Amino acid sequence: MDYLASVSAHILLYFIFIAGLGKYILGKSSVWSIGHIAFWGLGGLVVGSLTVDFGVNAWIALLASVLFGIIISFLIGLASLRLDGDYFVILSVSLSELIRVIAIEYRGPGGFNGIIRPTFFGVSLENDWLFIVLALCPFVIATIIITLRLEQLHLNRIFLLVKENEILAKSFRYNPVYYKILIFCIGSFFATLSGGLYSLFIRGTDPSTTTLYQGVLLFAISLLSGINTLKGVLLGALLFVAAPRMLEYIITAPGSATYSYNIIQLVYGILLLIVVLLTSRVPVYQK
Amino acid sequence: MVKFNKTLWITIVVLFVVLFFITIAFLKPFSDKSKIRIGSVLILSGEYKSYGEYFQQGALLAAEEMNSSQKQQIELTILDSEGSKEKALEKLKALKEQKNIHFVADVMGTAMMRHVIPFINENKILVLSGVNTGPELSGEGGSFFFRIIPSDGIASQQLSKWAIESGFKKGAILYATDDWGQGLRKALDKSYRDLGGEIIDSRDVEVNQTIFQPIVSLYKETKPNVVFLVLYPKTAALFLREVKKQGLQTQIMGTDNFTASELPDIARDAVDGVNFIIPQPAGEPTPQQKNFLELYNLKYGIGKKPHIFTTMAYDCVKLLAKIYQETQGDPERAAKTLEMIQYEGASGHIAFDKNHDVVVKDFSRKVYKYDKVSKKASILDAK
Amino acid sequence: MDNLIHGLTIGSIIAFVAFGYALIYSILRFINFAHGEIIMVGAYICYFLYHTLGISSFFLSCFFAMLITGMVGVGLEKIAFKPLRNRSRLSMLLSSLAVSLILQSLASLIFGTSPRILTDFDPTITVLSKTFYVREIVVMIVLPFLAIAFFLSLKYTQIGLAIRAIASNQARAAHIGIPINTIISISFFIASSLACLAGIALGMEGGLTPSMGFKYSIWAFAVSVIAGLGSMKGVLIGGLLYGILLNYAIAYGSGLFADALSLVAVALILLIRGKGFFQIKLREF
Amino acid sequence: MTDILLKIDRLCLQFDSKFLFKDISFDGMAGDIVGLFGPNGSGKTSFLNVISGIQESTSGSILYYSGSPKFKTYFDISTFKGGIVRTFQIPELANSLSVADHLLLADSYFSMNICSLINPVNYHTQRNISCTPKALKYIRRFGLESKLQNILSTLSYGERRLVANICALLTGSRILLLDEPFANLSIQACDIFKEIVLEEINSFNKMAIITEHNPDNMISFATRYMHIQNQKLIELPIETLNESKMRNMLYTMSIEYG
Repeated sequence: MDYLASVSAHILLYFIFIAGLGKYILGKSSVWSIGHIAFWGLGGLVVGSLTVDFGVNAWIALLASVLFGIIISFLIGLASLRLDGDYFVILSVSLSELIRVIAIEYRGPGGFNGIIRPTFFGVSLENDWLFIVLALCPFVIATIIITLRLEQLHLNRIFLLVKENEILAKSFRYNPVYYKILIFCIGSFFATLSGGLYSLFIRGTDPSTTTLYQGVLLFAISLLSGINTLKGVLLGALLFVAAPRMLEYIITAPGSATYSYNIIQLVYGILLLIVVLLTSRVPVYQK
Repeated sequence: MVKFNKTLWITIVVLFVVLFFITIAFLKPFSDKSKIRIGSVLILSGEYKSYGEYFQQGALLAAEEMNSSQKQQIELTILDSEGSKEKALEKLKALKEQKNIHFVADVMGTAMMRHVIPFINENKILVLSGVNTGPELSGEGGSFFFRIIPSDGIASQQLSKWAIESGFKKGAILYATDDWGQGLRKALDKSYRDLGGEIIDSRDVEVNQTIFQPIVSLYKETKPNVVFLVLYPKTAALFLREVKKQGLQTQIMGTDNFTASELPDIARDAVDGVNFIIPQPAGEPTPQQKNFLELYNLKYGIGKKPHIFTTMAYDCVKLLAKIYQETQGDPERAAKTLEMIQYEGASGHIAFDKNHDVVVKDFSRKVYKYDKVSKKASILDAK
Repeated sequence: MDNLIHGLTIGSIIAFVAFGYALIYSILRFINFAHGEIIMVGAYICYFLYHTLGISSFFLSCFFAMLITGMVGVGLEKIAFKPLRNRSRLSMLLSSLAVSLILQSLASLIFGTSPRILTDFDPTITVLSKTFYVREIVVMIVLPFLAIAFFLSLKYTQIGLAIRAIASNQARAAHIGIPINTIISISFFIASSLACLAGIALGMEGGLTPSMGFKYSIWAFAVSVIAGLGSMKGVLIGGLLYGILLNYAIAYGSGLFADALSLVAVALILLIRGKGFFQIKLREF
Repeated sequence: MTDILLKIDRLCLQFDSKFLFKDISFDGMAGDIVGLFGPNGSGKTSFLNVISGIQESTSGSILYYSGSPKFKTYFDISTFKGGIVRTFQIPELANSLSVADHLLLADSYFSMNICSLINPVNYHTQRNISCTPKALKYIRRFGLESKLQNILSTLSYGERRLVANICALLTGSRILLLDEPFANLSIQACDIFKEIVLEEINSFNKMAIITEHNPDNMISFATRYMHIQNQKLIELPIETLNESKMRNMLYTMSIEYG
């Protein structure tokens, strides 16, 4: 049951992250935030440093990390979202590397240890299942409600307009930069939130989950699955979390002492290629 | 006929995944008493994956040897932690729940080991570590953690002593950016200063770094007597070549992973004169060592030298299997037995102190000699 | 001064990789993660020819490796990128990532993850009391000629003209009868062969590992972007400058920070300037 | 009452060493409908680009509503005071949005009120036509109300052109720059559109610059008549447009150059 708890928690956490990256940033703007994993790392870093070094309550630390993430993403958006898509990619990649390196420099490659999980109105969340039900599920449900609500707003229409055609948006007097920054902040909010929650769940931080390669993989999966629907986001989270574990179980199951992990990677790569070649979900990016 | 639209597809996939995980969560682990079940959580993907594979080689060698010679077979399950501590914990949970494994030959990486310590003590999982040298694990591991490799604290003292004895008072450290490198660097820094040496420069090296020219140029100006390399063999070899190329005159000192054949293979003639220590007594190889070397060469090629991780893995698995047989797979009794054990392995004599660290082995000092005619490097005992 | 010279030697190999990258990037404009893997594949092919098949001359096996890697590049293009050409740049990015995963795991399966040693020789040469590897000198000498060749052929030959036409507007180029498929295949061939050469030079330095290329695809991308679209002069200068930047970051910073810092420096330059250097002006409407 | 909306003074545009136009001066009054002619490549579109800030001029000054915005980008100019809007030769539209979405987005009511962003509008419901009354009135005149919920990429060229034109009117900007608005339109649609433009211009004190190849379309519609030739902007009396001989000459000329 511990394993199941761990897998479900990962699915929920990556659901929030992929919702932020896929549904918002990629679905409602043309910002290519390849290094979006940086905000996941940032959330963990802030939560870890506040709770371990300063002894702040975990909920407050989570709030602070989310606010910090929004501020950072606002500043980055302000400075860079006027740029062409590929320039932003460079900025995003360098940001993700920078945050990872800062995290390692600040607390060593192992990250923080010994973050104390918060209580939920007096209920201790030390048990994994309690944590999932009382701390993760409310955030996931909130994510779903916010996302569904936004679909109804006029704002959503403006986001789509800006994504599709910036010239037209300018003709209609909407400044594309403002809306891009707004959507980038929303996406970063979810990424920081999931990163912070992750560090609470594992009672520490883990810089090795924020490498560029992980980030690129998450970007790819968000892109493939999460663009139009929340169902897609769920599918993406399952693809990222459950698929490697299922492959692992199937390949190791029949008592085989050895096999190479490269087979899993190979199967994963081939699956990705087939999906890309067959799917038409990937949106047409317009210059 | 049901129309297969997108929603239906997604629902099917989600249901399938959920059912899959619920099934494996409630599936009773298949407990076959006739087999010795041992697990391993290694780093088999990412930048450090070749080091996980060194360990895997040794573990498989031990399993094969024992399976061919005795009736009770070893069933080895090796999982990948991807270098992430949370994944390591999760894989340990998987080992326990899906395979009912309570004997684990190493959770690779000090940070990962520290992260899983509460879990192993709660669930009575015996972990015998062969590669985790972090000094912070001494005494913190609880009653179910043992290691057969000496802590960095001891290795660093030995290394510093050697350097000071040779008259090198001005040192520089190059260390790998992972937790092993940083831990050993701190220990080395402290012990070298305690003995009266001076560290003039210490800088980190990324695992895949290929650029060492600026560092060597810098050392040519600051002129350290000795450069301690707390690096993995590949990066160390690249540094050595750069030293040779730029003609830097200094003594190079390294640690036990310099035994890997990667180092002389890549560094070639630059390896000549490199000093390093290994946690094995000097002198003639013991029968166990000879046996291991023979097996290794049989499987992986004549003339190859095993990486220290391979040796340690071989010992880990053999020792665990032996304990398992003696205690019929009861981890608590096994832990008690391990505390008292006296065992001769390929890495030397193994016994544990009260911190569950291996009782300090004799370190022996080694030096690389490069023969220009045959173009072969050999390891000799240093004077 | 030392650092400057070392930076140039590193920068020239980055520029070497970036030439091929920029060629593909300027035509198809997608972020190609597979290019780093082509470097690795090229080096392994050379290893296979030289060691396993036992071709006696190293240079001969280098030559054949370049040819074969070129073919591999063309084949990959046909399988993974051609079907997506009139989709979007993002789907090409995805399929390049998938190709990168596949190639890396294949290389690990076939050759294992511990370093393979390409050659047991790596001669050095002393120039002006500084020691260099011969391969560094070769790369540094070949590089300017390569740059000039690229520049001239892009400007004055039929193929160069066709490449520029495709880069500026693919649909229109197809419409006026430019054989798009052939031209793109040719550029993939050239880019992959160059990557193979770079891979051999890198392999002679530190042995071959399956993950040796990933870093270079990021660096080459950074150089291509900062150089500006379709500017080979920019790639040359950008690559050299990037090498120097990296060198200084390691000398005065740390190995951990070097990659991040040099990328951040590139990002800052782009932020301040707002566009690449040496950009060829395209009409927007 | 005539107020000057657009004042252009000695405007030059240079590509490399070649002048596209040189020292152009022009005053646009409220109520003007300027027909801009010229052979292909004479710089009609570039002229509109320079006015709307998409292209930078080499020298010269442009005053909008007797003022000038701080930055001269398309967005800054298009939101400056009374505003500028322009359409393009190839209509710029968001292909995955519906016609109703475009109209709603374009209507100045929504673009000006921040609170309306958070206000839910029936986005998915098909029945309640989500459209402002003014937009509905225009779209009805073209008989397009059945296509309100259609996605733009499913429309024909003519319909796309119409949507782009109507959106330009709906933004409420007082200076309209229309680049070949009659291309792909049927004769009836042309006439209806002209009526609407006239209504808008007269009732809201707007002005329009319209480029066009075919002078037939501009008879008894344009109030001024301009011609770009030899890097100059030449204003001819409006009566010349009514002479069929002159018209034919103009038309053949623009075809020949093209």
